[in-house]
Amino acid sequence: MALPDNAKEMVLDYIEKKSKTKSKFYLKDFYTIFPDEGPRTVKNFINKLVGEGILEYWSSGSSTMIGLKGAGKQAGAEGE
Amino acid sequence: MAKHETPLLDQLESGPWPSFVSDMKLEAEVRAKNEAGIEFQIPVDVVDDLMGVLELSYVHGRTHWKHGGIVGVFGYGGGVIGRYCDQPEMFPGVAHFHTVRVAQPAGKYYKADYLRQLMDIWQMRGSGMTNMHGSTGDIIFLGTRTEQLEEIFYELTHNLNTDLGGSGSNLRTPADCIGSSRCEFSCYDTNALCHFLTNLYQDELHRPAFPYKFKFKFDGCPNGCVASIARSDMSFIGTWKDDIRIDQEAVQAYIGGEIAPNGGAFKGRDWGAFDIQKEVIDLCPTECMWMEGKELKIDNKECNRCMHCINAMPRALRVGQDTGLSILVGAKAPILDGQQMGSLLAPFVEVNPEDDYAAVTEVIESIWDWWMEEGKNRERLGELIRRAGFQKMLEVTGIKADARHVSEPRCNPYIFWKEDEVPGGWERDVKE
Amino acid sequence: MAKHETPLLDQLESGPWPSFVSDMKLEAEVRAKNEAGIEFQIPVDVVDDLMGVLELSYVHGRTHWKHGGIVGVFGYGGGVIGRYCDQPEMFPGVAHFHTVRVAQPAGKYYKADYLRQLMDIWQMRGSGMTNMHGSTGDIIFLGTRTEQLEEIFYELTHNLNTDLGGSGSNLRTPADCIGSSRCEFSCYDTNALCHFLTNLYQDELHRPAFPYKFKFKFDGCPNGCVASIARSDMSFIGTWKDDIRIDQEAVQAYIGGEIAPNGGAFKGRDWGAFDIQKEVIDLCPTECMWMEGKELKIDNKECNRCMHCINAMPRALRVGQDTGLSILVGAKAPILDGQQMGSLLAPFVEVNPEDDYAAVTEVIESIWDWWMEEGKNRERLGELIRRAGFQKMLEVTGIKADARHVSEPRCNPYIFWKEDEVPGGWERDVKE
Amino acid sequence: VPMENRITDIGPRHFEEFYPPVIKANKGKWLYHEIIEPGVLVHVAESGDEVYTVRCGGARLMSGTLIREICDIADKHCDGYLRFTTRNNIEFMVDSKDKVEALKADLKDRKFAGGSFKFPIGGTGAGISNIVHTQGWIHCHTPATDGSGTVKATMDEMFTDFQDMRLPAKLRIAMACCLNMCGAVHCSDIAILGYHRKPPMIDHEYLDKQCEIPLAIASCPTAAIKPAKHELPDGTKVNSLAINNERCMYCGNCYTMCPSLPISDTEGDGIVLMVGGKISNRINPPKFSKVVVAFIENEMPRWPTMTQTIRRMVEAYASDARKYERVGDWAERIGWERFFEKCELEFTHHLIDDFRDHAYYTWRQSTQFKF
Amino acid sequence: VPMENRITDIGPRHFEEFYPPVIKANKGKWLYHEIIEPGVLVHVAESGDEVYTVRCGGARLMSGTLIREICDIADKHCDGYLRFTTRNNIEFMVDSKDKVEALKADLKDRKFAGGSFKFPIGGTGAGISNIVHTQGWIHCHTPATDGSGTVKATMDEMFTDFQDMRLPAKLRIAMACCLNMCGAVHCSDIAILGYHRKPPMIDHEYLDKQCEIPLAIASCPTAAIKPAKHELPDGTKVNSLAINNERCMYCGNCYTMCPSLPISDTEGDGIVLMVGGKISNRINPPKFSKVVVAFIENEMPRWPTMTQTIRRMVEAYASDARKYERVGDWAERIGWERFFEKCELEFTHHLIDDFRDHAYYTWRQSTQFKF
Ligand code: SRM
Ligand code: SRM
Ligand code: SRM
Ligand code: SRM
Ligand code: SF4
Ligand code: SF4
Ligand code: SF4
Ligand code: SF4
Ligand code: SF4
Ligand code: SF4
Ligand code: SF4
Ligand code: SF4
Repeated sequence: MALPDNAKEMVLDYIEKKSKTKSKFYLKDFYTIFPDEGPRTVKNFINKLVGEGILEYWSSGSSTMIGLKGAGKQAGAEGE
Repeated sequence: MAKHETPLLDQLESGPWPSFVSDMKLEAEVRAKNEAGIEFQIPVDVVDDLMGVLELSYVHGRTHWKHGGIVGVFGYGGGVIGRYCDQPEMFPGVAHFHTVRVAQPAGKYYKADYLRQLMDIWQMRGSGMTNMHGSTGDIIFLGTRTEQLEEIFYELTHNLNTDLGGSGSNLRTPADCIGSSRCEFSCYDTNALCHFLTNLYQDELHRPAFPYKFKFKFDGCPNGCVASIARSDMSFIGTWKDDIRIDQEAVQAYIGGEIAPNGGAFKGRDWGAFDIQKEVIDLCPTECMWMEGKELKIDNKECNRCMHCINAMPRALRVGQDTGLSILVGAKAPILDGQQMGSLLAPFVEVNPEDDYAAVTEVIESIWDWWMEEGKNRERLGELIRRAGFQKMLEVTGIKADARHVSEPRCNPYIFWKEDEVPGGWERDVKE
Repeated sequence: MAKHETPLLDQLESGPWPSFVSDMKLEAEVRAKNEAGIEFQIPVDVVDDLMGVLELSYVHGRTHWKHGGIVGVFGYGGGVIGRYCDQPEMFPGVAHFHTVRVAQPAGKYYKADYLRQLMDIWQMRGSGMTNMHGSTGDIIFLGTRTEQLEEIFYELTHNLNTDLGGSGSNLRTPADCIGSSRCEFSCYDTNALCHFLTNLYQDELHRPAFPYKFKFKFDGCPNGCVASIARSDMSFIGTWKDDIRIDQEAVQAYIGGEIAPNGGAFKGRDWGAFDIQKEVIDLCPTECMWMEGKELKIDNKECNRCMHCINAMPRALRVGQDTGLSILVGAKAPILDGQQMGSLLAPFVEVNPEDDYAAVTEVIESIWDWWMEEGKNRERLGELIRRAGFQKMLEVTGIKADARHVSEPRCNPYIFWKEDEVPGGWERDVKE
Repeated sequence: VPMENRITDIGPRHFEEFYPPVIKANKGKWLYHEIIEPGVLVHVAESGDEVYTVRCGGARLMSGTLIREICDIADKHCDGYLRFTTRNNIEFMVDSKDKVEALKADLKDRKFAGGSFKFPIGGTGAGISNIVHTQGWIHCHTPATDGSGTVKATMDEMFTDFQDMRLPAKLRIAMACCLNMCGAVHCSDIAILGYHRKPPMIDHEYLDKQCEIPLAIASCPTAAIKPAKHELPDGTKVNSLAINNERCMYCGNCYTMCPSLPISDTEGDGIVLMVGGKISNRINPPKFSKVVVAFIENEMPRWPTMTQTIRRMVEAYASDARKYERVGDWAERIGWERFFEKCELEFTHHLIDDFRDHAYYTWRQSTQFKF
Repeated sequence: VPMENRITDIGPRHFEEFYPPVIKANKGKWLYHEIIEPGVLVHVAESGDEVYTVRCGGARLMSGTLIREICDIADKHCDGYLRFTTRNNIEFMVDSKDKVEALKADLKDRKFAGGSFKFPIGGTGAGISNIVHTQGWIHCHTPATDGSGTVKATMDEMFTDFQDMRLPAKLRIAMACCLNMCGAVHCSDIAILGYHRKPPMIDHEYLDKQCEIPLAIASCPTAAIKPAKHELPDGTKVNSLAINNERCMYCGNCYTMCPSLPISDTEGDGIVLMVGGKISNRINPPKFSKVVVAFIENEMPRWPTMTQTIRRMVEAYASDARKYERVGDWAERIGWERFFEKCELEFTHHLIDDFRDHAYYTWRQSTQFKF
């Protein structure tokens, strides 16, 4: 199965909906947006959005989370 | 003159063991002098400040680092660990102090020119301090600032043909024992398999694909010199199916005291003459060895390949020739459900570079598919197996249940049956 | 003529082992004839109907009994198990078919007249069928009707000086091995202690005091002939502190083949000549035995009193003389958290009838106090210990933690600390 | 109810009333014992006194009439004294060797009409003693098999080993008819266990009439039961229950509280075999039994598959184990993979532990295994 | 960001580039090895070729300057080749015996200004090799002790055993600075573990500004954290968190997600010692380490109580264990009650397992114990 054409919007919508409480998500959270897709398809798509600079990774060191680029409380504190 | 007084750390300069404090002072001094004329991209006194903050920890008995969520280079989900000092005013040189994990070569073999090139990058763009190596196996560049990360990555990939290692919810940098490159016990080429899989799974290594971290380690034999059984979600341990090769003359040489037992590992004490009965035959866990006159005999069918006899008499005994590896799964540190060692999943898997190790990758990928689907966030494979049951894993990998999977069968009778396993099913007419 | 055809059961009459079917037929016949002229208080054909319903179960592969709620004698919380047949029309004789648990004497010694008196009651007022004995230890009277229960109780207590046993959330009928009454290995008088505690705790035995059932069993030595370690919430196992007594002459007699090893227990096969080295010394789990010339030596400090050498050479070796018992707690069947064996709580407790076994009752009562307070409904002691932690039990019993409490120390580092154990406590000023 | 002169809390009769005189006189002063032949023991006291014990098997489901016969034997040979062992054997004791032969002869002669022995002598030493067992279909409401029948079938098969002492060590067989395991089945060399494999049925029509719904719900250890409305064929709606079949562990606890939830099922019920448990601390600590056969159908009246499987295990053990080695010790020494081979048993996924945390520790965390 | 010509996913350098010629030529054809003296190995190939390895210890916290010195040594003696072991030792390899002495002499001569060896030779056979360890206060945010410092102190104390092979078997020491145990600490003969004993503090003032409250709550493995309003001294109400101290297992996970929950505490933090683990399958399967000292204070800079406790255990082991017996095997053979005696350690209630289901299986279900 292929991802819907508006897959990107669906991802952004999802993030927007949750943005009141949190800015970072686990990869698995995105699976729920595309319940019929295999984990690999979703993974590749999310990683592509990172590649496009729309999303970005955040790491606890031990695990990686994903959010909108620049979002989140500590985002400003990262880097220079 | 040292930038910060470090009276406590100074006490770690004495004693015979290499002093990391002396070494840091050396690096601080070299930086200060900068005889090589390096264009330092981060503060020249970064090592002084590192010593300063460490001294403060020695005074307080507490760390002075805070977590940082930086991941590293664009498009990669790991390879960098972010850190900030909680006393940035006092120690501006280490206010931002991220580490970079650099992929080490299999077997941790190096040539001097390569190591120097690495240091050329690192002494310019980072603290110059390293860990050789991190616990997982990477070369660790210890401490730099965010803006250097891409530069370092660029130089590593373009000039050194070297990539970053793993961190985050990725495949982590695989690691191996020295294997057949220098070890007579090795049942497969650990370096080759480690390198092959590392490259095959670069995407998994660099971009989050998993619920959590995942580690591979490769031991050439059951001695376990890279500790894979304790430290890897998937542990590949060499083994063999046929007979231990015996050189009866060498056996006699051991008995006669001509060869030091166990490769000379016990030379530091007088343990008395080597006693093959007491030291080998009686210690064989399966009791499958005996002397028949001057001949050492092994009932190989009963041998569980513990390596003891081979370790004890390496010139007389050699591992078999029909070799392969066992795959064990689920090892991990104690957080959250207690520590786990790897549990045997595939007793014997062929190691065949000709077909790109198809037998090995098949098991890996069926495990990953399952874990990616069923694993919860931050649930390691070992935890998933415990939650879902060993049976479930057998199902998804298509491996048949076998007494070898257990050290003992279950002692509770709580066997769950599936409806289709039980004749008549579960829906019945109560009135019948 | 049999009341019901029992073609399936009939097939259990052949074969050498005593046939319960033949026995039931015998009883049915005796009842039918009633040569003794008994005034049967329940249907004369009760045993026929019992065979009939059992035959039906053999046909259906299913039980035909239903649970029977609360039946029993006035003021007692147990001693009777209620049962109703789910085919009362077909088998009216067993439509109501409750069992009565009768307290057995310690060591299960009997005199014929007493047993006959029991049967006088039971053949008149019940089915005449029994279990000699139930798994817990009681004499089981199998099957009577509710209205007979008080009568039976009256006659038992008034005429036979005998009480009911336990059931329900009570102390259950304690049971013991034969002990020092006929066994040379016994480290204390099991019959006496069992009888004493049974009487001391009659109230707990008859009136629900606990969250659930509670069992005592008494083994005279670590051989465990009443299986206390597997079947009792509190298991009392004899042991000793001083040296194993050795008769060196008898040792030689074993070596010389004059005495059959292990009390003759292996006579059924030719195992070859007795080899003290192989059969005793090498099997000693602590490796604390050796021959010094013709003398057998034991390093008693290292002995863990496993009984093997004593069992193997009972005429040469005897248990020590400074005897007492170990208390283990928490054994139970698998429902709900999996089966448990007893865990060692008190390594050595004095057994002193002079002071009414004060050292023993002290442990019992502190355990009960805790369990009555903290135990949930239907939570066995073993489950409470697992839920609350072994440490908590040590606290309430005032027993000091000891390496003997564990087979190994914890392998996880999840040590919980109490606030008062850690200097500075938990409330601190984050700004400091 | 005759409440007058009510006597309570008097406990059992005092054991001393029942001690044979030679026991009373030498209690605590026994020196040693010997098994003279299978089923016949002598214990010798410091005083030189001896007590000879003849042990014989018994179906513990025992009639009053048979008990009277036991009493007669005791009167005839033993001054009326006797005892039962912890495994439901009967012990007749005499105080001199002279009396043994007559006693033995008497016991051997007594047979049931059907031909079986009433009092087979044996059960000592390195053999198979009586099977401790539970109610089964004779009295309990949750059994998944019969007790007395499976035991009779097994003891017939094992009878020579009851009367012999050829095994490497004691071999204890125990039987329990359901998961409640009323006995030490969980620590037996060989255990026969009745096991249900289906969740209870629900008799919606009667449930609300017969049962207190909250009690039924609370009785389930796995919280598999929930309240639910049910529509009967005639359209009436009744209060009833729903069972989450995936969570049910077939324990029958709910049936105890609610007769409208019968658990027994002809095809679902049957036998689990466990092996390798022990109680004694001899040489090594007690051990739990392990499940080695996940299911055998109930084959009434003689359970041939079950008895033959047990026979295979006993023979493999008898021929392969070392002297003093219990079944579990043997299996551990040769490795469980070999145990299954030697006993010709199939290893199935059901035998891998998946119950709670501890399951992990039973998997193989080692490269040590045999091909 | 230099995105042009971006190169990704190329992995590490190919190992063959770094194989010394003798290794490349004889790979897979090694016949046997021998430890000639502590730290010096020879491997002999089917071809008759030999490779001599000189192993030396290193603090794995290592400067670029020292690495350059290592390169110089490699150039001088080994055609530029070298490797690191899995325990962070450095191995210099030469292809003939002639070259060994010069290499050794060179290594021995090199010392730091402070007097310690730069390249002590040793770490082979039945001795103590380098300690694998973790970051500690040099880089991590959750350590309960330092890594490099505790290791330096311990290796100074154990130095003769690094250069000797007098022990009954290999003795592996590992160090991890917190419960996350970045290493095989859980399977080491002796493990030094940094341990927190206090729940995190809460910096209510900054918490809501710095942290995403739901992420902090979700990070806690024991569900000890709940949202809570807090009133600051100045009366303003802020969103914050509350921690159920009884449930906290001091893991620091919450601090990773939220810097306003610092876990470190001067008095709370310190050292746990574990022993008896192993990795190899030799003779018996791998084993977990067991906690034998529940807590030792951080005593900077040299942790004398800790190093002396380790010394006591090593000496008790050295004098009491049998050849080939690892620490854990020894403790199991003599019994843990004796282990504590012989090592002069106190057994405290903290050492009894109370973590989950498996705890039960570590209690003593036997009457077998030693007085
Ligand atoms: C750098 C390193 C320690 C070292 O000093 O060598 C390390 C450092 C950290 N580890 Fe680790 N782990 C390192 C190897 C390990 C190992 C050993 C191994 O891989 O063989 C383990 C045990 C094996 C395992 O994976 O279970 C390990 C088990 C953990 C855990 C516990 C995971 C678990 O599931 O139990 C955590 C905590 C977590 O994931 O939240 C953790 C988390 C961390 C973090 C990222 C702390 C955090 O949560 O932010 C540490 C960053 C330290 C820093 O400041 O740089 N680290 N970590 C090792 C990686 C270097 C390298 O890449 O070579
Ligand atoms: C009569 C009885 C005690 C009682 O109070 O009734 C008893 C009596 C003796 N036992 Fe027992 N044991 C009795 C049940 C047990 C049990 C319990 C059980 O089977 O349910 C055990 C634990 C079995 C287990 O570990 O699973 C038991 C484990 C032993 C042992 C340890 C055997 C072993 O190899 O582990 C010995 C020592 C020996 O046999 O050398 C022993 C030894 C003895 C001696 C020799 C003790 C003595 O000196 O008198 C007695 C005769 C042994 C014989 O029959 O071969 N007795 N013995 C029980 C007879 C049961 C029966 O009718 O068969
Ligand atoms: C009669 C007897 C079996 C026998 O055939 O001998 C028996 C019969 C029953 N047991 Fe039992 N248990 C009997 C000894 C045991 C033993 C063995 C022992 O006491 O040494 C155990 C294992 C040890 C233990 O206590 O854990 C035992 C563990 C159970 C259990 C599981 C309890 C647990 O906590 O795991 C149950 C279920 C329950 O309590 O709900 C149970 C429940 C029952 C009930 C009451 C069934 C019920 O839930 O209503 C059975 C009544 C059967 C009937 O129709 O009469 N019975 N039960 C035994 C008592 C006779 C006597 O008093 O001498
Ligand atoms: C170089 C190294 C592999 C590598 O890829 O780097 C290695 C190399 C050898 N190991 Fe190892 N082992 C190495 C780490 C290990 C580890 C892992 C660890 O310690 O973290 C283990 C598991 C330890 C454990 O069980 O806890 C390990 C357990 C063994 C054993 C099993 C020893 C035992 O008594 O259980 C042997 C066999 C022997 O020593 O006879 C062995 C044998 C060997 C041999 C003899 C193999 C050979 O023929 O070349 C090598 C030299 C032994 C020596 O140093 O005495 N190697 N060896 C590692 C050196 C580490 C170091 O610098 O000290
Ligand atoms: S694990 Fe085996 S093959 Fe690998 S280095 Fe160790 S001994 Fe050699
Ligand atoms: S490898 Fe181990 S099990 Fe096999 S023969 Fe050698 S010592 Fe025995
Ligand atoms: S447990 Fe010990 S004392 Fe009791 S009968 Fe058995 S062997 Fe004798
Ligand atoms: S009782 Fe057991 S441990 Fe003690 S000496 Fe005898 S055989 Fe050894
Ligand atoms: S084992 Fe089960 S079925 Fe059998 S008597 Fe006990 S409770 Fe009843
Ligand atoms: S059988 Fe047991 S587990 Fe199943 S529903 Fe009934 S009470 Fe619950
Ligand atoms: S063990 Fe803990 S403190 Fe040490 S590096 Fe790993 S995560 Fe950090
Ligand atoms: S330290 Fe760990 S257990 Fe304690 S509150 Fe934080 S996350 Fe939870």
